[in-house]
Amino acid sequence: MQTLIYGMLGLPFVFALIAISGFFSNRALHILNRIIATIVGGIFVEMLMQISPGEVFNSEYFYLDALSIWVLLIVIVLYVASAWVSKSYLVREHKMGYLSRTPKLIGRYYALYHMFVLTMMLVLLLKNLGLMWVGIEATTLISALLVSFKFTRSALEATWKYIMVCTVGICLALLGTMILYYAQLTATGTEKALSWLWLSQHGDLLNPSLTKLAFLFIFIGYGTKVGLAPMHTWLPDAYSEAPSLISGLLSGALCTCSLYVLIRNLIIVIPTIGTAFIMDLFFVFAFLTIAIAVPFVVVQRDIKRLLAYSSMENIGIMIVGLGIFSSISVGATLLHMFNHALIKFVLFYIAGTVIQEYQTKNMMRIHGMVQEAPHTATFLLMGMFAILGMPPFGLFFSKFNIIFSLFKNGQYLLGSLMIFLLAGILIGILYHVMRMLCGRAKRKAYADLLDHTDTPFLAVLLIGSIALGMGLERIPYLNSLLLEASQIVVGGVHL
Amino acid sequence: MEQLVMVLLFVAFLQNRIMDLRKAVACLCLQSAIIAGACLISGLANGNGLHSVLPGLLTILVKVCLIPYALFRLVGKLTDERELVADINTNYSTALSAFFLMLSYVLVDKMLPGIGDRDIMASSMGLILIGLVLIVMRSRAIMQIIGLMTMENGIYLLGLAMTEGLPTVIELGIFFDVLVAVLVLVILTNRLNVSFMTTDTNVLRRLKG
Amino acid sequence: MDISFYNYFLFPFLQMLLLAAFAPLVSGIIKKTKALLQNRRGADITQDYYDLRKWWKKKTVITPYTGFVFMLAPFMYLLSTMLAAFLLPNMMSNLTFGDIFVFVGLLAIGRFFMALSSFDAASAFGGMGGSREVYVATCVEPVMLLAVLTAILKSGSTNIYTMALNNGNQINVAVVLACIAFFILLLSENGRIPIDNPDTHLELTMIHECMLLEYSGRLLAVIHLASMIKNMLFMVLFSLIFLPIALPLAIKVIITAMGIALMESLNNKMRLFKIRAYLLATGGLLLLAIVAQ
Amino acid sequence: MTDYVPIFFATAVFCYILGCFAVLIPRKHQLFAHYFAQVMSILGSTLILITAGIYLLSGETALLKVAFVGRYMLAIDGWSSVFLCITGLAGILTSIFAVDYALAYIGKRLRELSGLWNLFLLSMVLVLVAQSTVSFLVSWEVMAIVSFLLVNHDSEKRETWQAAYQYLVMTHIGTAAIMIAFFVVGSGSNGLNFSELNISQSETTARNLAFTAAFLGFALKAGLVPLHVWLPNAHPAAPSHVSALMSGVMLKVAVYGFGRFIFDFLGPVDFWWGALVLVVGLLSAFFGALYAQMEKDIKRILAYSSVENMGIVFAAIGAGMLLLTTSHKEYAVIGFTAAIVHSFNHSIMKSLMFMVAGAVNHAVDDKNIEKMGGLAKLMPWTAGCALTGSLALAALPLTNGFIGEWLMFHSFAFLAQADAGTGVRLLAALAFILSGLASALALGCFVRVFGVVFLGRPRARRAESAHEVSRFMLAAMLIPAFLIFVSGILASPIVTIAQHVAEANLPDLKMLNEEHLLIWGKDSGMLNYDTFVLLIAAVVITIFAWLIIYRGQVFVKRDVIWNCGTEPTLRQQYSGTGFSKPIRRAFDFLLKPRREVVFLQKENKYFGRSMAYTLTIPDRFTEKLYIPLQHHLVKTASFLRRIQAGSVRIYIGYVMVAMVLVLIWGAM
Repeated sequence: MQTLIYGMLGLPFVFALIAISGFFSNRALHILNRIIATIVGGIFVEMLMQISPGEVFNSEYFYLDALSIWVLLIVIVLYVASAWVSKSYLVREHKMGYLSRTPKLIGRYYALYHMFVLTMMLVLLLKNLGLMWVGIEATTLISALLVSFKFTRSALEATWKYIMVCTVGICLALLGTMILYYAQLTATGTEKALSWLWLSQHGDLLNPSLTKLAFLFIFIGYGTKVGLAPMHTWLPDAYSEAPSLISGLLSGALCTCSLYVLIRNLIIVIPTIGTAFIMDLFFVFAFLTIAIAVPFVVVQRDIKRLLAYSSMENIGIMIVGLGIFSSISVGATLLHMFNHALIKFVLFYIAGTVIQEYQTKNMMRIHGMVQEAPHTATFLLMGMFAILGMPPFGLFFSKFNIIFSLFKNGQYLLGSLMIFLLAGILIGILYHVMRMLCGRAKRKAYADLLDHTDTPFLAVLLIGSIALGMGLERIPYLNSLLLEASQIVVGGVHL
Repeated sequence: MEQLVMVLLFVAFLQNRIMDLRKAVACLCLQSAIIAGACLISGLANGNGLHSVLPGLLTILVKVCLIPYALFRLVGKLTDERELVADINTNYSTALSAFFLMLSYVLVDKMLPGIGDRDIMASSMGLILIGLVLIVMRSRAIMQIIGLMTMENGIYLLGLAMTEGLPTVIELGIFFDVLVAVLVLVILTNRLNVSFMTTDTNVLRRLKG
Repeated sequence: MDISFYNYFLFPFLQMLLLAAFAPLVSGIIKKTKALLQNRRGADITQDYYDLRKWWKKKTVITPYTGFVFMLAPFMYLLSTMLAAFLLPNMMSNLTFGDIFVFVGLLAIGRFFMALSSFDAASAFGGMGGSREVYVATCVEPVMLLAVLTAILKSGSTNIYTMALNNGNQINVAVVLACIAFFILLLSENGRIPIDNPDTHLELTMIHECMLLEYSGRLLAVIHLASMIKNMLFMVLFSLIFLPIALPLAIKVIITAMGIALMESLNNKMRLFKIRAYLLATGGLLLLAIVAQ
Repeated sequence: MTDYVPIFFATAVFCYILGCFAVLIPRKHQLFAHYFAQVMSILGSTLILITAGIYLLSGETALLKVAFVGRYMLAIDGWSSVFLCITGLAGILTSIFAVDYALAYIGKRLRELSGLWNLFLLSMVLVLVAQSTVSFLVSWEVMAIVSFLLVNHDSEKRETWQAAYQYLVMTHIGTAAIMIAFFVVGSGSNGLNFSELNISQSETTARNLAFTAAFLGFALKAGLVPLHVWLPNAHPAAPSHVSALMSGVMLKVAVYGFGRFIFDFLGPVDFWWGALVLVVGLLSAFFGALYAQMEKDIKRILAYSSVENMGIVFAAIGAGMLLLTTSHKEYAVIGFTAAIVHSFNHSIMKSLMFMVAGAVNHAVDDKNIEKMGGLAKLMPWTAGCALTGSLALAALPLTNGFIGEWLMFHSFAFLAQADAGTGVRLLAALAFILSGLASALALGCFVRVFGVVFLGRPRARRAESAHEVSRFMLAAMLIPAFLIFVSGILASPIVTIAQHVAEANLPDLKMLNEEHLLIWGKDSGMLNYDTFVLLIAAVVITIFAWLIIYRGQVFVKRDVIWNCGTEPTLRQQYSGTGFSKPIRRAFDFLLKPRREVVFLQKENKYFGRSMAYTLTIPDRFTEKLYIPLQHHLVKTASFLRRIQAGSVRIYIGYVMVAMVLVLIWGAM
């Protein structure tokens, strides 16, 4: 098991070094990238075989239980999918012209991309809260380099904002972790410093007011990284300026990782603080996030910013799910994470293709896609229905459970407010997508670019989200994994 | 240990007042030196051997030598704007920092009534909020980096004062992160300078809505 | 209540023929009384029979644009009024299937086809008549239903026969109001003076007359017969249900005919868009009657 | 008998799914795909009709398990089998019509149209048989999406996709309201299956909230007045056979949903619930008929007439609910029977009229009735069907449109007689006034439609080149025309079945079977509308009339129309707008018509100035309610966009403020 983990972490690191060295040609890099991704996927599957959902793997630095396997699954799925899809994306980008200026850019792209996924996997595997913080800080820095990959003016601006806001947030989180460590010191001495397993078992010994202060800092810190309301300002800029695949990973995998770390801290803190204060805190920030997303979705020009704000809205829903803290709602939040990651990746990829086809990000100038590019249009339509939480796709079921548990909790007004805010989001997104799809095409599209290599992957991801939503009970392994994970979050760790 | 925290607070207030880039980097270097000193003293005080000395040496190496050297090289490259044109006069930032210090003291008394080292906790929270004020009030890219570093130092001091040093692995991780963060920030400021011909972040206003 | 063929089918049929036979006579009486009131001699009571026979012999002239509706409309108008007559309770048998809403519905069939026929001749005046007919119908229909409601509230059931049974026993405010209101309804439904002048041919003022403009010969005769029967029906209904005097039916019908003639000679035709306010007032009367019930 | 039902149902669903796969057939054989899909939908609909028919005729009242999907049970009972009947029947008719009509879309994504057509029917059937909240909401949303895609079929035109957008937004808001209603009921009871959902015990605020949310949601989907704005835009945009199915069946599915809430979930009915439903129903009837008479586009007229008829159905339900609260509880059955019967009849009438509109549109390829005229001579069979449809929709006796209205009038009469104080009596009076106005306006509207489209002389060049429709479209029109008369005259069996279904749903009602509602035949029934006797009388009179009037009649064709002596031109023939002029003047305080008169150019100062007169009648609800709402939403949105102002310092300022506020909040 230990060797598997080392293998999984080592491979991307090695490939990153190879890619940066510029030793291989671009074509070789494309193929090598795919091989590495599939091998890592294989190793992960092998790990799944060895460890059944109920079991826990505990070693000196690494800790693996159902919750981290679930989030790791999300990251790995996105990793393999984007690896297979990036070749056609980069080739098109190359044809479009801007990539052709400096030869080694594709190598640099692959290196940063693999390092990015490596750091995310590291965050999910580590046991120590401090090291988790280090991992999260590393993801921020590497993804910053990826966001500023094109080094255009707006990319620079977006990266600067991304780094400043996130590092400020992360510092607050570090302060929170320090205070938590201080609380652990005063309560149970110095051994097993900040180890998550130890803290989650002895959570109730900690001094309540100290842990509350610590959790406030941790919540604001990792809240910035997740993209909660007042600290969300970096999110639209970073997602709209990054290359499409990377923004797909950012919104799908990175946001899920930071949410994972927030959940880890939440499990420690709940026994002492109790759920009352936490629920209000989560509700306030979640509803603020969704409310802020609505105006930006209704009046919007840029297609990727539209998707960024819809990610914000989904983050708000997840935080509400966490806030209710009942087993149904937490299970629904984890399911929501998986669905959202899949669908958001597909949508960002399609947005990238649309931008390459029409040479513009401005949605106001894209019309008549149904005639011009029917292939992309159908996928865009399906993606839009998926992200708006329409039934056949998985998001509907997780949204249904979260809102129902909100009603079950007695907050009728909050539930109704949330449903109408989601209707507001629909008004915005639907209008923009309809403008793009229908009507007569004024600008000639470059071509129907969604060719045969990547459509099967998108189709597989969408069908996966349908399967996750409709027939989760039928999938044996995933279902028990989800139940076990939500049990960990709600019931505290039982070894 | 308490006296060093007071000195660091004083230097942070000084940091707020400085307008010139070179002086600001020098002040940052001073802060890091104080932190390194505090780290060495606490390391030697309660235990010997490499474990206690290593953090101190690392701070000196990273925060006192490497980072200021990088910033000085950067400032050297900015031919025209060595002198900083103060758009927001410094009194507001000092007043705000004082207010935040007072606020953190009130908060610590409210939240943790009979805590042991009350003033260390309060002053480090104050230091972090002063760092925040520094970033918000200055529009120069380098000043924002310096603000960020003051926040880092504040947190590191808190860790040091309260818990007599974190486990070495975490210590190393944090240093590594701080170093990479500054490295990336310096690369970006260079790019900023190349494409925008200025490092004033007010120029970065195009991504709206 | 034995449901035999006679009781259930023959007597109503006989009654229908009786009504059809006497309808021209009653409209003759109205014309005669009107003439006497305006102290001129006026035509004989049976003048309408002669008119019908005259038209019956003439050939029918049609325009090349007419379709099957032009032919069908007169017959459907006659059929609907005959069926409505079929529903009225008669002296011979006390059957119970005469429902007031069906009665109103059957009259609506006649109106529907007459308005349609006005389109078919592709002439300007036909359309004008049709649109005015529909307008009047829209104003009349709610008031008619209110009148029906007062009758239902008074008698407790929607069957015309039971309504007729307990009429005329006591005179109170509600009954008088309902009587006046239904009389106004009678005038407006049959195109009498305050709403529409029956014997004018001035294109701009006529409503009912407009629709018949293109008809001639036997079709014209059928339409006139049908409108006479409809007039007769309303008078019978009025006297049966709403007139509180305890007299035999025939005398009551003649009294109503006299009343109509008096009403026609007293005032003149109202401007078209004043009808709305006029019928609104009748509706108000009926609402009072309902509340006072 | 009823044990075959699951087999029929399963084969029906299988046929639909097979039909959906028509999309996958390659583009080369798109004609084969289209025919295959239509045949499948006809087969599926017939099987659905049979399943519902067996269940209804067997007089069953208990829940009948039909199929299992995952752990969700699908079952039918009396109330859902009536609407399954409607779906099946309308499905067959419109599918036969679509076989020929959809050929106009050969180039434009025909396979997708036929595939979605089957999915649309399947989703409606699933909504009707769903027995748990999740499966109900899933099939409800799938129905909304598929109908949105069908409405949006020829999406090049600007108004089509805008109408489709407005449709999906409003349906989604409706679904949101229904979701709230389900959740409130679900949280009140201990499960999410229909059998467990019942909140008659929980306190009144929850029940009131659930009722208002449910009524808002289903009223919006049924197109009642304040929420009807999507209907007149969506129907003209959709292909004719789609709008036929939408207004024929989809509006009834909303009635089904509302019925589920009233009968099963919400427990005893309050007074103000019934009053609200009645008043909204009546207002929709009145405004629907009024606007139907003002429109120029034939499909918009039919859409507004759907609003009117749904208003009548909901008014009948409202009257039934009110009667439940008065002492004469057993008369409430009349209201609900009226609603069921009118839904059934309306689906036949309305799909016929939309098919006629499709045929006329196909022949003249212009939707504006001012450009048509004299089509009866060129398209005699379509004119005949249109005449029957207009008769039925004008609710004239001997046709099936009259039955529902007649029962509704009786429920109002019983409401007036129920001695529940003058308030209820005045409400009944208001009901009579508004329903009277609505039926008169409906009569006027269909006179206008039939007269302007089919009679007189063709008003535009294209109308002259019209030709009769092909055989499948004609067959699809003749069947409902024939059904209109059959279910109009043989109304009694239909009403008794509807009455059994209504009684089954109101269990605490004294069984009314000793003197049940008799329409035709013996005299023991309370309400009596003897179609059979009327029919015999009519036949006898027709024979007399034929013998006397028409036999041997000599017609002289003379090319003269009295036009005050001048030669009549085409334009002097009465147009649709002219026809509704008196009504427009009578109700101008409601309609607020907007007239612009522009004098183009002046040849001669004294006489002979040519001018352009344009008249627009904006829908007041869109004007007063929806456009300001939309305007404010966009204005606040663009105001709030200032949050993302662009400077790094402000962003970090947000983080600082958030940190400080949270710390202060934590401290308290």
